[in-house]
Amino acid sequence: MNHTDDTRKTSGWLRMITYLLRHRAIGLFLFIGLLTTVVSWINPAFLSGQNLRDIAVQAAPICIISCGVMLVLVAGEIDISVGSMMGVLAASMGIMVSASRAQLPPHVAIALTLLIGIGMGLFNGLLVAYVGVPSIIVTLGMLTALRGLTEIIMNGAWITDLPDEIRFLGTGTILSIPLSLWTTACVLAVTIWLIHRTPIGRRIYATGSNPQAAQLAGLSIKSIKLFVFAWTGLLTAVATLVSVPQLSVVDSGIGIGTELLVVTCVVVGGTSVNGGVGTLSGVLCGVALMTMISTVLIFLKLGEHATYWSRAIQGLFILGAILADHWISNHKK
Amino acid sequence: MRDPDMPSLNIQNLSKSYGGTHALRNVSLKIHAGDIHALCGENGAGKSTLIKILSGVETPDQGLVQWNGSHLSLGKVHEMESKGIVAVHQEPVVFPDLNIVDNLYAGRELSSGMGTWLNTASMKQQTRDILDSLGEDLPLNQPVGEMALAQRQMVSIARALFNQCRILILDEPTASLTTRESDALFKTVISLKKQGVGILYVSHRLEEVFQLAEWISVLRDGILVSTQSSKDLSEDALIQQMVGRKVAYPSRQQPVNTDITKNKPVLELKALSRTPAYDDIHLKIHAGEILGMSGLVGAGRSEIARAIFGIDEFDTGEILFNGKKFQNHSIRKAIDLGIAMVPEDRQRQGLALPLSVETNLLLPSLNAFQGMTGLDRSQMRSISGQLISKLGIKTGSPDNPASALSGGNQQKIVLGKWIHQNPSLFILDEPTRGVDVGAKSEVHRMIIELAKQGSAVLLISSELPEILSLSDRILVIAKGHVSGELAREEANQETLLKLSLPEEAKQSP
Amino acid sequence: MKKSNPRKMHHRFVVLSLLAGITFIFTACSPTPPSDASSTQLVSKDNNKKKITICLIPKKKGLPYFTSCAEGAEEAAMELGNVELIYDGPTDGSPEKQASMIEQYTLKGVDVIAVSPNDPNVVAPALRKARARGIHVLSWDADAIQDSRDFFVNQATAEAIAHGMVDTMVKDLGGPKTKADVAIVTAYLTAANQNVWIEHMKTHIDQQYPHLNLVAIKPSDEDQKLAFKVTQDLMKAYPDIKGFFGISSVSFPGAAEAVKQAGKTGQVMVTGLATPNSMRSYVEGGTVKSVVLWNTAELGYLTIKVGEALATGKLKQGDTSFDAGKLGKKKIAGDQVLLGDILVFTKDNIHQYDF
Amino acid sequence: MKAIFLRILSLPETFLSCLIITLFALISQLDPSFLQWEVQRSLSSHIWELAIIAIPMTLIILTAGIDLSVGSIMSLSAITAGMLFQAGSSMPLACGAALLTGTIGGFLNGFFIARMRVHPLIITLATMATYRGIAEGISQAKPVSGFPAGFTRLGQDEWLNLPFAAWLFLIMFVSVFWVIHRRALGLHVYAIGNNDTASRFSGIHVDRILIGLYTFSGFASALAALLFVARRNTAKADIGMGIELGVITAVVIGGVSIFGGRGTLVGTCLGLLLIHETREFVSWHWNRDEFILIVLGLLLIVSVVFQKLLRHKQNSS
Repeated sequence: MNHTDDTRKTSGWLRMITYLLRHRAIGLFLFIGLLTTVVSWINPAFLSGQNLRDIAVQAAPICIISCGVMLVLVAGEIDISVGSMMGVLAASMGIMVSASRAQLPPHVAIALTLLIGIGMGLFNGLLVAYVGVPSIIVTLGMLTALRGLTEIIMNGAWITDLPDEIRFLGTGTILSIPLSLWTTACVLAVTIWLIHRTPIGRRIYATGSNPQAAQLAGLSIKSIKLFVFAWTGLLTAVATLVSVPQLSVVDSGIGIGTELLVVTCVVVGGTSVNGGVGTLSGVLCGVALMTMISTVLIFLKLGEHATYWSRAIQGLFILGAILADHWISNHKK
Repeated sequence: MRDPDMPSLNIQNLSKSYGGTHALRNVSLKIHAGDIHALCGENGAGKSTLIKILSGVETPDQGLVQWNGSHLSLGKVHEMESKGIVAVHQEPVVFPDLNIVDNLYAGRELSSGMGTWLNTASMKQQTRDILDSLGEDLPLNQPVGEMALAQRQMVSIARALFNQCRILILDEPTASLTTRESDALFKTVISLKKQGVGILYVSHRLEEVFQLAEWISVLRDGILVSTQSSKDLSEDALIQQMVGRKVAYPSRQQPVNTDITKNKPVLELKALSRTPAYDDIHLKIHAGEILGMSGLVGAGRSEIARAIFGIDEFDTGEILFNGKKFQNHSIRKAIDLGIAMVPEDRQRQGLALPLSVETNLLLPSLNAFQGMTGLDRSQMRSISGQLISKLGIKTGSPDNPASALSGGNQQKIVLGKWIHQNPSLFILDEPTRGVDVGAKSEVHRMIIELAKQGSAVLLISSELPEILSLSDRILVIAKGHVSGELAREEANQETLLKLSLPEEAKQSP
Repeated sequence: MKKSNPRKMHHRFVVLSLLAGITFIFTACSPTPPSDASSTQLVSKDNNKKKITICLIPKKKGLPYFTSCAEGAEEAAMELGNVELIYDGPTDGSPEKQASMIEQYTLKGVDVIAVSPNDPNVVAPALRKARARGIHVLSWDADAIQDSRDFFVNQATAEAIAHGMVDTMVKDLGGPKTKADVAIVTAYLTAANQNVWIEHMKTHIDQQYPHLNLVAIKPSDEDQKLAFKVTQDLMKAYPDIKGFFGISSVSFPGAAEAVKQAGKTGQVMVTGLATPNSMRSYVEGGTVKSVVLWNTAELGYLTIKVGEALATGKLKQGDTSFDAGKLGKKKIAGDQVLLGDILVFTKDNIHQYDF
Repeated sequence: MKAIFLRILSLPETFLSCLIITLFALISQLDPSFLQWEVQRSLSSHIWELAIIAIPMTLIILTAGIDLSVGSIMSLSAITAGMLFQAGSSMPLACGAALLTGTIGGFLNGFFIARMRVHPLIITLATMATYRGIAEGISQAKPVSGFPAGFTRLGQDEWLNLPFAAWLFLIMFVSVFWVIHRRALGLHVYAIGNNDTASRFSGIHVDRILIGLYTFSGFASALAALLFVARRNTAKADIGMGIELGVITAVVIGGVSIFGGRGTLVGTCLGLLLIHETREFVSWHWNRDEFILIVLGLLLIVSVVFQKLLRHKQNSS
């Protein structure tokens, strides 16, 4: 009797361990846990509710965009234009709502911003899916061109008079939880639903996993690819709407470097650049790690010299996470 | 016998050309429900084009297809599938990162609320039912890419079956299966036939064709040559129709050299082990000998070959080459010592398809053409020219990309890249998989020729007649162990099959 | 031809993409046409005079600070009539690009190059080459290496700016006796000007205000969002922090917003360099007591005036004063034309300025 | 005959040449002064560093890889030279150390990619941040300048009417061109890009070649960094920021397939020429820096679309 119980226990443990190993997110999750423990041991303020909330708010736009870019990677493509898309979106949103410029009503401006986001995503998607240009080239071109477009839209001035309704998107709270967190939760819920509960989600994974098989199975690869790019465009617009109004000024540099951060988060989260593989939990861990690092470095109070080493430390963290992940998955086999 | 009211798939005057070459010309064919109809032809005869059209992947230039008297709109996978016309393609077409359920349902997920909510529970249940009906017990949550090749093939057959299929098109379904697995498949095919499913069976393995099919149609150069009852047809006649000429089926009736075992051993493996792939492998191959290696797919044959060629490492044991221990070896070292390998997956492991025939032929030996001034282009041209004519590679120019050639000719390139270096050991892993009848016999003749010239040959093949007709000795591998070694005289299909089965009885109690 | 699978989804996509495409084009085209400040040519009213081409190169194009300078420069060019003004600079603020532009203008053979160097060392070789070609070289806003330019139109020395910011902070905090932790939110860690200011700020604090304790210097990478985040983090990591210097026009509003949102208006002081428009709401709301700057339009105006005078020979080395039109006489100290003192914008005077 | 004609027509090089000729025709209409030899020679100094990095990048992209860390390696090498010089070492020693640093940086990339089998995009994304971070850390983000005249002359002097950097590029181009077209290594590179497993199975030292190429890329980046430092007389941690995008743009416009296996060095040269002339001319003629971004972005997309269409046309006829 005792004996059987024992074996059941071990097999349960074994199953749990293999389950954990299968989930790529777990290593990252443990790493984040370790990091949090160390930092909060050194500086307990790190675990304060306010700080966690701030980190979450900072992570929100990155998280929202990552949900889109992850699907693009899963479908076997890449999108490095999101940073410049944010720039264009922020600029056009600013122009539309600014009291001294177009003065559109906020809800119209919000709707138009979302449409522009989808439009840019569709443009990427059309070139990739229907013209057949490699996505890295299309989005690299867009990264450059849209940054120039932002400068032209802004025309050397900043928008400093965002109306309160728009500012509310960035600073407002519902039930004392920031609006951006509600939005992120909605986006996550929709993404989970999309991935696990709709045919299109399954088809995105199928397309990235084996495009030829997908074609033979009668999937419309082109519309799937179009969809993921448009979806990313939409999410970029959503992220812009909840993050840019956190600040009072819209400048022309919004979004610079976001594409690198987002791709890093998604990749550190275990999404394969070859398509077909990627989990939302992994991406969430990636986002959490990447947004935490810089805060952690401040909370460690390493002194002035360390300021100049922070980029190197961040880089080493990324490198470490990637290499550890590869080491683990190689040794699993 | 046949009920004239049984529904049938009626193909009329299909034509399709790609950039000037006619892949199909006026092909008309009728497939009745409840029949097994075989389609034979050499590679490039138009079989795959026909399959692509019938499965809705391609649209024909001309012609129409009727199902049960009504016209089908062509070029749509969904249209064909909704009518129950489903194809299982030669390469197991699966999504390696997805599990079985998602594989089976990709593109036709069960959902409610206008595609907004997947019915995962019922998809899982149905998947289980289908696997049960096939007698397969596969884990539902494992990514298919982690499964064995044969299992993947079963997944793609299961995918075809569950859709209430009326006409099932099987394209070379046994190409990657072992005999036992093939037998399981045949049983499924026959039971489907009894349920009234019409089957279009495409295969290079003529014995299968005769075993299964009632009707045999032959395609040659895009034209339908004949449709005959299999009872009225002999194997020779069929081959003649396929090739358009008489082909002598080469086989090595007698060992060329009866005393090969007295030759010095070229390769010797001593207790080679690597968990979990293979364990305690001993073998010896002598110069001029063809050693056949038989066994089920996944028994560890390819892994042993890979270890010899230096692709993978092994845990313990040693490899002796010409009597000398082969230490911390790499592919390059193996090649320099005189080992050559024709890998099992021609397109992925054997060729750089977009590159020219010449480059592919000379790829392993390019360094030899380097002089002070650069590559000796004229010497390269003359050597590649010699190889092309010696091997009978059909190509317009050595500069044509390898991708433009047929499967058989591609396989000849893979052989050819080693031949001019006169290796002392050839490792051939499934050298005739997916190669048509004509080219197959040429490859066989080349293998015999290699042995005659004194090379040792390690031949891995799942095709028992091939192993039986070519080998001097046969080694059978089962579950990573050598389960038997037979001289050519002792071996026949039954003994080989018995040895390859992993018998539970053999294991220690 | 192979056709894609026309399903309902597909149609929806086409319609959607058309719609979105149209909006995209519409919005891309609708922004206001470029203002005259950035257009290249200003037609002179008087064709008899010889045209003088002056290139005004900012550190970074697209910043309101420099745009307002350019407006002043344009006014001067219109007033003079014989000046053709070219205003262009790197949109990403790269010193290398600035140097490349200087080289281009040198080849074009313009008359005057006025540059606000992002990194004096990087542009120095290019400026020397320009001078060797007989082009008059000015530095404005920030100084170049001395031997690489003729004059520096000095609105404030690096030292004065640094001291101004520290002094303002000390005043806002309640005098030199107040003990306080402060932090600096800079642009890029490698930004040359900011680094010079930081050096001066450090020495000034060491010498004058022993009670002020500089606890951290953090980069914002010219990203408001990052400035916001860094300020937030610093406030939590160093709860005793009492003041922030936002020493670039991007990091200042970001830092101010963080303080405002943390509800520490009045407890934590923020000061720094920015145009009054971008800080107006914070100054009026009380988060920011004072903003340090100078009259940017006058700076641009003076630069063009000096450039024209240099090209026409009205201004020579050794002059001690310069007649700057509507600005009156300006002092020249050595090879520096002085604009005047820095301005401190507060609640009381910010409404007078619009740039 | 017609087939050959069509093939030549569909070569990316032909298309690029036409584009360049059109551009020059346009320039000669709009602003002929831009085409003076003196102007061109002088402006060319802006492209050489990028061009030097583009050579190894072409080879890397031919093997279906990518190197995003070139800009960061530049900054790390420049800082190495700068810090050593500041610490009082002689300039040749500092230069040698800088080249060594870059080479090691490239080697590490190659090692991770070939031996650990990590996707090059991912690994160089990580090292991009790391290398620049290290450069920032050891220099404390401060610039080093005041290099001896003997060194800065390398970046500013001319020899036989061409900048010194141009000669370096030419030497590098000719030798790499010779290796690619006249040595087995060249065909090996193409074979790896087309099918790395088949190449491995044919006994090609895929790992060694990949490590070699990334190391070469690191070396070239270090060389470019030294030229930059010499030209601008400043070593700083922000050197080379964003140069990777320029290099990749040039290589891809030059007709090198981002999926590997297809493209030529000549194409890369034409791509370099095209983006250089476009960039300089837009800036020369319109004085609007933001235009350059838009024009370059669109040029990249449009030229790849056209190359794609031409190839498609050739294949279908």
